[in-house]
Amino acid sequence: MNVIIELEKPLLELEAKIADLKKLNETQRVDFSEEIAALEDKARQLKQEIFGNLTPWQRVHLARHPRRPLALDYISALSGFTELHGDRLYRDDPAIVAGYAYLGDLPIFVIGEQKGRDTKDNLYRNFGMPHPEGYRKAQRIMRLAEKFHRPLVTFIDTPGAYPGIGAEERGQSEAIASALKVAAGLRTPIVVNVIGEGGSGGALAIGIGDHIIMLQHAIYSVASPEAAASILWRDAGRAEEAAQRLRLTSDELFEFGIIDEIVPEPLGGAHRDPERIIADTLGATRRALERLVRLAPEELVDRRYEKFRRIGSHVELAHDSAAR
Amino acid sequence: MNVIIELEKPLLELEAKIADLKKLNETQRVDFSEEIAALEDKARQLKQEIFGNLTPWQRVHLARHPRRPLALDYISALSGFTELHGDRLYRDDPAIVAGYAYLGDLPIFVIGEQKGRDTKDNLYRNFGMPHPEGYRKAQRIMRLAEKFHRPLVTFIDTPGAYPGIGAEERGQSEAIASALKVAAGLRTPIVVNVIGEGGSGGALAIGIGDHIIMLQHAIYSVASPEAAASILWRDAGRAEEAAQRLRLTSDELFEFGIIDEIVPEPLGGAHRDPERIIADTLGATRRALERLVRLAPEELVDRRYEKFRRIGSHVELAHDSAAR
Amino acid sequence: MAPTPQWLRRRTVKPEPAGDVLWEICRSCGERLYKKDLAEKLWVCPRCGYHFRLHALDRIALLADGDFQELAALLATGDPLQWSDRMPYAEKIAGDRKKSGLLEAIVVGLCRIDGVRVGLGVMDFFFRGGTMGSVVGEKVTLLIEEAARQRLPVVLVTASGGARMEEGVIALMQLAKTTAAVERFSELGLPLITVLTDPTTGGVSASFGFQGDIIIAEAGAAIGFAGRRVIDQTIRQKLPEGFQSAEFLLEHGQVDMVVRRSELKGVLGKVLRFLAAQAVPA
Amino acid sequence: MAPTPQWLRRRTVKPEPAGDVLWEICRSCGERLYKKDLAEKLWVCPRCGYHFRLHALDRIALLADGDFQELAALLATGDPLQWSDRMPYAEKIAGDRKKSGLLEAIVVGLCRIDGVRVGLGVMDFFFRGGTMGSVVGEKVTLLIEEAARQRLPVVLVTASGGARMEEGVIALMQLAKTTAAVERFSELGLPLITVLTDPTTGGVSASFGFQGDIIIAEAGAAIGFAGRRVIDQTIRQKLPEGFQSAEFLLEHGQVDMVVRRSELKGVLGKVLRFLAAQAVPA
Ligand SMILES: [Zn+2]
Ligand SMILES: [Zn+2]
Repeated sequence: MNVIIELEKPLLELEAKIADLKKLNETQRVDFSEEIAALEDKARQLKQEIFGNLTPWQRVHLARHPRRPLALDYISALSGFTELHGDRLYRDDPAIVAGYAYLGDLPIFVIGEQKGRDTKDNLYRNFGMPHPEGYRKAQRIMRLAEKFHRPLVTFIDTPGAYPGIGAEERGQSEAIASALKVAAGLRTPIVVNVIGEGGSGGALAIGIGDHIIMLQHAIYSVASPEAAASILWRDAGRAEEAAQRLRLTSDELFEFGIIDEIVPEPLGGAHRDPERIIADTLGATRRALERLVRLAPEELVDRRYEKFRRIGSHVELAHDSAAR
Repeated sequence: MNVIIELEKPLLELEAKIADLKKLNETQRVDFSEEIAALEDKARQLKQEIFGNLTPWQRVHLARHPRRPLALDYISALSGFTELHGDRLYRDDPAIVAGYAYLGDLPIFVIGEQKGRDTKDNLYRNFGMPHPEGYRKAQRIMRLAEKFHRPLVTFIDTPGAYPGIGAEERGQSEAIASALKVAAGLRTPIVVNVIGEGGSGGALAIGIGDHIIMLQHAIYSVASPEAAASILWRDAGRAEEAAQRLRLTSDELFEFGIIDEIVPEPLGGAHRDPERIIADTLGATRRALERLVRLAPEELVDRRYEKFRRIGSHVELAHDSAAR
Repeated sequence: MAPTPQWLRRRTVKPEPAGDVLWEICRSCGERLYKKDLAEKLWVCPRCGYHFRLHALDRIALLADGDFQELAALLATGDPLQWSDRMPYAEKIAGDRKKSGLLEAIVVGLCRIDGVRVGLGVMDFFFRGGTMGSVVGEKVTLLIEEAARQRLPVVLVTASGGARMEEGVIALMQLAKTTAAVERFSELGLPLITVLTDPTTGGVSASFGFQGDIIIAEAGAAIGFAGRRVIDQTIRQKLPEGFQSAEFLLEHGQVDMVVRRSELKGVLGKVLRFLAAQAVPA
Repeated sequence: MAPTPQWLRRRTVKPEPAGDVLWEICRSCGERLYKKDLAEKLWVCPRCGYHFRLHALDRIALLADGDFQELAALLATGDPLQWSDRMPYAEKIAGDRKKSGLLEAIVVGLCRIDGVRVGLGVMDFFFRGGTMGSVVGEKVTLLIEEAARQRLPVVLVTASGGARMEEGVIALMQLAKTTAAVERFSELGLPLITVLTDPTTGGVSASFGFQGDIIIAEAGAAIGFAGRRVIDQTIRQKLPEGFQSAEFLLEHGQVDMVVRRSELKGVLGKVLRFLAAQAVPA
């Protein structure tokens, strides 16, 4: 159960009440303006109370909110999106959607990790967890973007790679490793958007780029909190603790220099104003691309190298006996 | 049943007799020299009778003779062969062997289609019929050859691609089409050897190269005679007739300009002197490579283009009503 | 369909209609259909949506805006093997020429599709089962070479039973020849779009058919390397449902999209405009 | 094993042996083995052939001819998340340093293998489960950059539980950093050979582990992305026999070869000499 749904319930009820009153106000002769103003004030306070100070665990759930805009919501907001299917090798993976579209008048290729909207859809999309064929479809699209000199825009939203038999048999290590390699050397601009959940290698597989945008309440982590807890303490139940320690929020990632830009969300999360959030995200993507398309491919790849080359945190000890 | 095995039976019996007599001659005091000479004369005549004028259908069977040297016999005769496995995607296909070795002191990559020596081995090798993963392994090896500037040497011996469900599901059209494309543009020399049976796209997938060598009694065809008969007349039983019409022998292919060089075989076929045939084939390969390695990659690819560009047979009619 | 375009009227040879002149039976649902209606519906069964196989000239009329400048129109096979079985290969060819109004199993040329100039090649299954011999290989290659010179995208619409047996290994080598042309074209950064229609098998699927940057399959088309009959005979086991259909291939990751005939021109136009749009400075 | 080489004697920190000083139990067949014998047999069980996990320094001693010039020897983690759970991350690190005699989970440097000069990196599963954090990522990158400067092939011997959780997303980004280094190295036409040993999973298998031009797996090694436990918990169905073993991966086309430890140096030397041999004029 998503903890945010519980949290936001009183707020949604209050907002429904306000909406009812507003309707009454318009249709009846009695004036409810004062009541409405008071309730709206209360709603603002409540919202602040609920969302003003979310814990990391609550933020994880906000990033996973069932009404949060998904990759295809962003992609469909582009003009003329055409989906391209398949890895040409084994299967078309519905957990990764890809194709081409226009961002304004700029022709781009897109790749997004797609979760489902309901249970049936989630089974089809495998909860946004790609199989090797998804990463291989992504590689194919990356190479098309390079061949035809179109920028690539990606949308990350996955708990991570799928821990299943077929995925291992068909080499998901190789598939991710190759996707990373293709992206690292791709001679066309790449803008990455972390829109929901960015979990492990499954996220990074479409996460190497020249400008990394993250939504304010998205998360990005070395592993989902559940997986991290399972790895660290053999106890997925301690996911909340892991969430706290992993530093997976946008402000922390910005401080670490992992991401380049944060798209602010309304208090309460992106799903409270999807249209604005989608427009803002695509706007940020577009501004980044307008800058990046001016660079020569060599410069682009060199800068991308330096960008990731810098990431790390290490010190040089005076002597190896310093270990003692 | 291989028709050559029946044909060569009296010859093999006679040769066994000669061998016996020779042994006697050495161990006994009686002198059999005259008898031996007479029998050897007879054997020569018999060989000429049997093999001097083989029909195309008999030549098909000679190319499929169970004791004919197979790809790995040639490859093992190279020094330091190391097998490299797998397409990195789905499976290692035993019908295609690949790796690297030295031809003399020249470091080369090799790819060969491998039939089995007996029933069990043939099941393992799928009778030399590759699956998509075989062609994809071949592509991987081609790219390695290009990356490390080593020539590529291939050995063709297959009835054709495998007409099975999995092979179709995993895109054998795409796999062959891509292998052809990689080979066409490969910036390193390629020498192709047709050593046994060269059937359809399954053969051509490793058949694009700069110098095409064919063993005298190998065959190379748009489809195996059985498949061609089935396609033409819906009757695989008419394979013999198809063999006759398809013009699949080395001398005919040389005349058509499809192959560049024929390695002569002893009367009776390569299996009657495997060592010499293997040495001659590798010798021809080596001479071709010594010439090819001197060309710049661009020139190599351009010449390869022209080589295949020329193949065809067409006329220009005066007017389209000429059809009437 | 639209009125006969100028380029089509210029052709002196006309196909001789086979079978019933007025009526056609749907292969899929068995419905008896009035040919004139069917032609208006782009040869798609109005009852079940079955896509009839389309003649090359009808396909060109469907895709090309206005004029179509045919290339290598007069190429004919040299019959390299001097093949003959129940009748000489030359006679088979002559018969198909009469029936189809074509000299060979493909028509290639230059035109616009939805406003974008392209090299367009369209195969015809009614001519020797759309098989590829010397002429098909040569015409595909000439088209690609001409498009490369003019820096135009290429669209190839396939319909083929594979390589043409009657031209033996020379037919097989057309896979190599056309592939070399595609590879060189591709190195120039120019796009190849292939449209796989019913049926596309053998040597054509295993060469340019699956070498497209974008691969479109027409709804319901049978696509594969080995034909169903050969597979049946070899493995003698039940084939999966929809085996080798366009939709099956989409699921198996082999094609970019499956498109209905009525939408094909629009989809092609969209793809072509996208690939032709002002690119990032290279 | 050979007598301790000079480079190894130079190291001031020595590992503190864990468990029984004299005896070791084979994980596979249960045999009780005398440690000194086992070391002579390269830590391969003489009874069942089980390959024990090897310490990085032992692996280097096994592979390097004579001297090994260590690079970036004194790099230590900056603890970017200031992580602490049952104890501070810094303390865990200190503990592993004592036990292993290493400052981190990888040792990198330059040496010769069977006569060929290479950049060699060897991971150590006994240090934090061979996990990759900032230091492993940085040392792999520095090694590849140095090898690129000197135009040497690189050999990376992996043994890793994946990315290091205690460094969070910064650990994840080491996949990107090392990949970028491999990609640039690869563009120079230089070879990367990876040797996947028991176990190689997660972030290391999904980055440089599977980016080798030639990928060698050590016999019996467990190799995969997701760990067995995670898969068990997620899908709750029986895993195929040999799942994620080196031999399983060979069958599934994922690795070039499976090599026994006793043959590893010879095989590496052969591959390296082949790739270093006089090439065709480029
Ligand atoms: Zn119908
Ligand atoms: Zn044991």
